[in-house]
Amino acid sequence: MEHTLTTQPHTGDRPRPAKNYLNAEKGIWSWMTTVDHKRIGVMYLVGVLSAFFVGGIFALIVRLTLLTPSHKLFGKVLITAQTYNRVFTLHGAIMVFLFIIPSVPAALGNFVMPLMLGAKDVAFPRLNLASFYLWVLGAVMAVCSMIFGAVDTGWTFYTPYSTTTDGAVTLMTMAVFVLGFSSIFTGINFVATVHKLRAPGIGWFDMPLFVWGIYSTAIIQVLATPVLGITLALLALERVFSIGIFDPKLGGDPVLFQHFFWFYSHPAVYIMILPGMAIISELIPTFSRKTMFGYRAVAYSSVSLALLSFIVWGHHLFVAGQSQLANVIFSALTFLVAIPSGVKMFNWLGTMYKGNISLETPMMYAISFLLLFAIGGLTGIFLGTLSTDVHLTDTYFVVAHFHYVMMGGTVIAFIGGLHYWWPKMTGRMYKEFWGQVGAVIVFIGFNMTFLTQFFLGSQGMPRRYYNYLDQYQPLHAFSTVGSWVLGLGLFLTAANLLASLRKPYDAPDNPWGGTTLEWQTSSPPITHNFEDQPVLEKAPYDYRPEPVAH
Amino acid sequence: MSTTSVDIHQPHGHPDDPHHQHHFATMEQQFDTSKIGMWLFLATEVLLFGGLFVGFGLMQARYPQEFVEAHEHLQRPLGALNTVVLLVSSFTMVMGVLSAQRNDKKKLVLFLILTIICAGIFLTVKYFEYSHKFEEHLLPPRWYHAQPGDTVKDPYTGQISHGYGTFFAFYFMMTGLHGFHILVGMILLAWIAVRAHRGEFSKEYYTPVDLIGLYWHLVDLIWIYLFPLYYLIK
Amino acid sequence: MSTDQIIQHEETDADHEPHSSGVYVKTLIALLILTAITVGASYIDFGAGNVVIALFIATIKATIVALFFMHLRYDKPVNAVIACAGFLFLGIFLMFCFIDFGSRDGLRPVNWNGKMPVETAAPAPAPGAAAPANK
Amino acid sequence: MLPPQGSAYAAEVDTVYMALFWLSVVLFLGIAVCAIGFAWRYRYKPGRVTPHQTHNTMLEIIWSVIPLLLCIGIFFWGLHGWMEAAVAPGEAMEVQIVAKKWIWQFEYPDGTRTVNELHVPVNKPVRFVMTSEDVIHDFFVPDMRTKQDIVPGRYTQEWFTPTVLGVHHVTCAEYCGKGHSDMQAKLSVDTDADYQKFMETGGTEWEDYKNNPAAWGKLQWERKGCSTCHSIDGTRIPGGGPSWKGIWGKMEEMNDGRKVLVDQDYVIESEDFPQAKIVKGFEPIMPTFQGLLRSHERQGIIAFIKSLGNDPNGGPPAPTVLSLPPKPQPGQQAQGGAQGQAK
Ligand code: HEA
Ligand code: HEA
Ligand code: HEC
Ligand code: CUA
Ligand SMILES: [Cu+2]
Repeated sequence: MEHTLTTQPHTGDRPRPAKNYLNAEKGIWSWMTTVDHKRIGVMYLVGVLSAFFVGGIFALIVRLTLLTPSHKLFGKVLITAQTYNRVFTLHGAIMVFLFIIPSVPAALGNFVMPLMLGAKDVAFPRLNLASFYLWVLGAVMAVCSMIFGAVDTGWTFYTPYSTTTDGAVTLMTMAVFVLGFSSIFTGINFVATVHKLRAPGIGWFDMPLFVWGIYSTAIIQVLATPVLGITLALLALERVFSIGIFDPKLGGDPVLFQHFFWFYSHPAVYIMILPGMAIISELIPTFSRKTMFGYRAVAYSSVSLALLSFIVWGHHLFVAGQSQLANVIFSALTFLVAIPSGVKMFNWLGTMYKGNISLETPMMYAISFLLLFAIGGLTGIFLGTLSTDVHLTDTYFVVAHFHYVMMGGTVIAFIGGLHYWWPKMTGRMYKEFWGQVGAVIVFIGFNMTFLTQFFLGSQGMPRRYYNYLDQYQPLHAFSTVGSWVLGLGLFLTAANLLASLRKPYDAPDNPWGGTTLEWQTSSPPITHNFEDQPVLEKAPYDYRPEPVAH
Repeated sequence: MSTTSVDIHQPHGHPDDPHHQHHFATMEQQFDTSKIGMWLFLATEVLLFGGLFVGFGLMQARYPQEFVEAHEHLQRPLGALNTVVLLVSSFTMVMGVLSAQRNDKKKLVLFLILTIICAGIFLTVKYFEYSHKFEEHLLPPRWYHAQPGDTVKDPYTGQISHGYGTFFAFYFMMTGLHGFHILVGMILLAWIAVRAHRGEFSKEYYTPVDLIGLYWHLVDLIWIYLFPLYYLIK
Repeated sequence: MSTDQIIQHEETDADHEPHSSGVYVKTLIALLILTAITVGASYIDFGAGNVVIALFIATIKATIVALFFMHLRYDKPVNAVIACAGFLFLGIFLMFCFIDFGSRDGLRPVNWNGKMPVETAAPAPAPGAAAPANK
Repeated sequence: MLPPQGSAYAAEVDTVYMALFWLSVVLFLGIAVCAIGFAWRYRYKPGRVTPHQTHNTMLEIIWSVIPLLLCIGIFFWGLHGWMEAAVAPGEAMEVQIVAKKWIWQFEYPDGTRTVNELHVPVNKPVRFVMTSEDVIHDFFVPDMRTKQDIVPGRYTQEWFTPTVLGVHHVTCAEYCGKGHSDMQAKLSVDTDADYQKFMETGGTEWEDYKNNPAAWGKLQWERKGCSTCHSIDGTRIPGGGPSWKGIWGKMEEMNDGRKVLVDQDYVIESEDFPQAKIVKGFEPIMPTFQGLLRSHERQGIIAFIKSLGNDPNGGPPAPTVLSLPPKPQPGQQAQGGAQGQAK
């Protein structure tokens, strides 16, 4: 395997500017008051990775608890059922609301998208900063709710359990409410940016596919998140004032809550995956050194996924007491989302075909993504099918499904993208070898952890279970061991990236031979992104050796 | 200006305008962008209120009789009065924007103040409506007191149906959220009125007036739906 | 594309927007008349038609506000698209929820005695008790 | 991979599952072979020029339409299996389930109630009409491939035809709090004869209790729901009835001033016509149990109440050995149940 860079940097010989966005201004205050999208992106990155870390620790505790059905470690029960419920709730809530939803758009998207558009900043820089501070506020509130009496509702907050249980549920819902507004602000900002701040010469179909993905995501953020806001506000009111909309004792309907929740949360899973897919659409052409196959099809599929995501939410309610007619309609619509997802899959493979493929760390993650997302997506089909979902819903099959798409899909893509843009963001190169080793360990550990859970679920092991029958023990134990391998891989990866920060600036401007605009500026970029207004000369992903005559 | 030679350091158009932000090429671009941003925000508002409308609709379908009877407790003339007040305030608002476009500072301030006054009337009327409801215990199910006109009994318990309270739960949430928007709007209007008085706006730059105008019209637009749904249903 | 647009707008921008208050006065009058009509209509009993009529008139009023007061008629189409998208997705939300609620089966056990086993809510001053799931 | 098939329609569910499984395997292998194969076959060589293939409309159509057709097929297949599971046959026996944190209560057509233990006859369709007293639960029987949320405030249903004798596992599949994972029940699929026996005796434990009526009565106190209103330790349950402690043989004062001796007849009357005499200081809220109690269950309850009494000699003697009621005529019991509940 190659350990040196396989592509000659295009512009690496350009003299490095003395001032870049990182060192132009100094001091913590200059960071806290910055409106530079790159700095905000970096702050978001630090934030979401910390959330990932905390959520991951909770995940390891979950797995450790499930190691044996007696829950005894060193002869003692360390985790009681009550604690377990709180731990998986926090795991889910942190991973979803604090980590994965802002991860790609607000961290990487914030940094990269304006660069790709040749813009100097996002449309509303102050709104961008406000979004970050709302995220911080939400995170603080979530942490407080953890300290003052924990939450044990599951990340879905189903009523009437969530309205009757004690603990800091109200605070937690308000935290998520605030995080929702953070997400809305990001969405508004990005839609406006894509519409109005493209550099001269960049038409809609000259935008990199990453931008298409982020744009589609932003549409969902704008249109779906307000409903989450009102849902959680109603839940909080229900707890405080017993308004009786979701509470059957006061004439309300608990299934209504589920409609409200999933009207947001199903589109939200596409808030999670679309940016992941967007990253993959950058990585594959770059490391295959071949133009994107079916550019328009992939661009359209992002938008159509965003729109379709609004009409399938009822597939989470097949056994919830929704009417049978609604079940049939939602099942039928669910299958539609498989088509654009497949289109993306096949076009990525088409791009690799006859490419010139090198397996640097980002590309290893991209290939992991292809395999893992295929499994995650295909198992989604089992769940969308009415007769099989009745058996599989609320079992570990679902748990495995969504970890394959969220962890195996989005998070893997996120880590791949992080490696890809790391030199641009920090100006440093990490150690390629350790990056690749990390990618392999993560892949193996991930499959050990979650492939087993498909079998557990098919056998009838329900989710959110503290106790389980002895017959499931071997698979649970295997899964737990897998989570350690996975954790090891992630720690290694994190260490590798962090270690690179100690080096002097050594990254070339364009280490991978990328064709999109962000590679035209220096690494790290200057405060206003480009010395001169960049002008798009050829479409992205054009790897033909001669520049085409214009 | 040719497409390829935009010099981003020398924005075209109004290089000296202090409101021009560095990352926009022109003031027009900046204005259009702000407008898109505002419309996106309004779309989120539509969906935020929308959740409540959906809940209201479903509960009305579940408790049709109760809702009709409960709405008799609302004072239709006050609702109609408030509708007129809000429509007029929308008119004064748009006149304010027009004055800004015409560089007419005095009228701008005047219309903004008129708008604020309308908002104040609206809230005052709402205050009287609310206090009436509190006195009569026209409240969410937990605190609702049966009224003389209530006929529907819960088929299981033989007591007054929860539907009455549900009606008022929605009534308070929706008009409350709406009233909150009015309140925020008043603050914003006061703020731009002060700025207008200081002469910060001109026909070159009146974005805040325009955007807050849009916000204000949306608040009006929501009331246009709330009024018939609550006060006029049969 | 963006810059091309900008250039165009420099020439055409704002030319369409009303420069006199006439349009706005007319709009206001139309809105007030429509308000009078809905209030009037609400005193006549059209059965289920009342809600439809009220909402229909409200929609006309909302459209007028959006087109004239909010300038959508003169504005760039993208803003109108955004506004419509908001209402469209709200419509989707409403529609599917109604499909579900409208087609529930209202199931009861054969020997049902008219009681739900849910604990009754604190009967406070208000009558509280089990929930009717369906009528 | 899947648990044993215990119901008539499990086979169809499994067929769809396995078909999806193999379809997924094929699609996954196709994707994996391409991804890994291309990465190997076209691995990096310096200077190699890649073709400039921008798109191929034909291919796009192919790989949209074929999955679409597959999906349509899967949808209808899944719909078919589900319809079968969704619509219970008219002749199905109806069992009512009341779920609460964290126990299962089953009520059979004749009023027999059991907790956490469910008996059904083999090869007969049985339909569950379910509701919850507190939060959402979910009645999940993996072997039957069936699952349905139990929502407070309304009824939901589920049905299956058990085909395999023996014990199957019932488990709660909707998160309901601390005891969620302990909310288990045993479903025992009996032969007709065993089921009949269960129905007559009202519980499989019957054999063990024959000679201990008071303990049997205590079991009924729990199962028939007396315990929700009547304590046995002398405390008064709010919104309930008098405690049973020490009432046997006592002269109880009624709300109209009469005094009544608490004896066998009075207890039976209280069970069947609770509104006839109302104990002073209580509301007439006790439901009638007419038709819901077998005679040996009544005997048990009487023995149990007596065992709580402070005057061991008061009142008439209670049974010391229980005898089974006469064999019920089919149909009569169910009718009795319905009558008993009618207001
Ligand atoms: C990133 C997040 C993400 C993504 C992308 C998806 C994608 C999909 N999901 Fe998933 N899902 C979740 C996150 C996600 N999901 C979460 C978090 C939950 C549970 C939440 C909870 O309850 O806590 C869940 C639960 C869930 C359920 C409810 C299960 C239940 O509780 O009963 C269902 C049911 O239909 C479902 C279906 C699907 C489908 C059909 C897709 C599709 O989009 C997948 C499409 C992709 C492919 C199909 C693969 C590629 C395509 C091809 C190779 C073409 C050929 C394919 C065919 C011919 C089929 N998901
Ligand atoms: C993005 C979403 C996300 C992610 C990434 C994960 C990651 C993991 N999850 Fe999570 N999970 C959820 C979302 C997610 N989960 C949700 C929504 C639920 C449902 C909750 C509910 O039921 O309410 C759930 C539930 C859930 C369960 C089921 C609990 C139950 O039903 O009883 C289990 C059990 O095994 C589990 C395990 C894991 C494991 C082992 C990981 C591992 O992949 C974690 C690995 C991570 C680490 C070990 C941390 C190491 C990180 C660093 C060192 C920093 C890294 C930095 C760089 C790489 C730069 N999760
Ligand atoms: C819904 C609550 C409720 C349930 C369930 C209930 N009871 Fe009662 N019971 C009452 C109330 C209230 C009274 C007192 C008023 C009356 O006499 O009717 C009472 C009175 C009695 C008495 C008379 C007690 C005395 O002190 O004189 C007997 C005996 C009795 N119940 C037996 C039973 C049996 C046996 C069951 C179960 C099979 C049962 N009850 C279930 C509410 C209940
Ligand atoms: Cu009951 Cu989970
Ligand atoms: Cu979904």
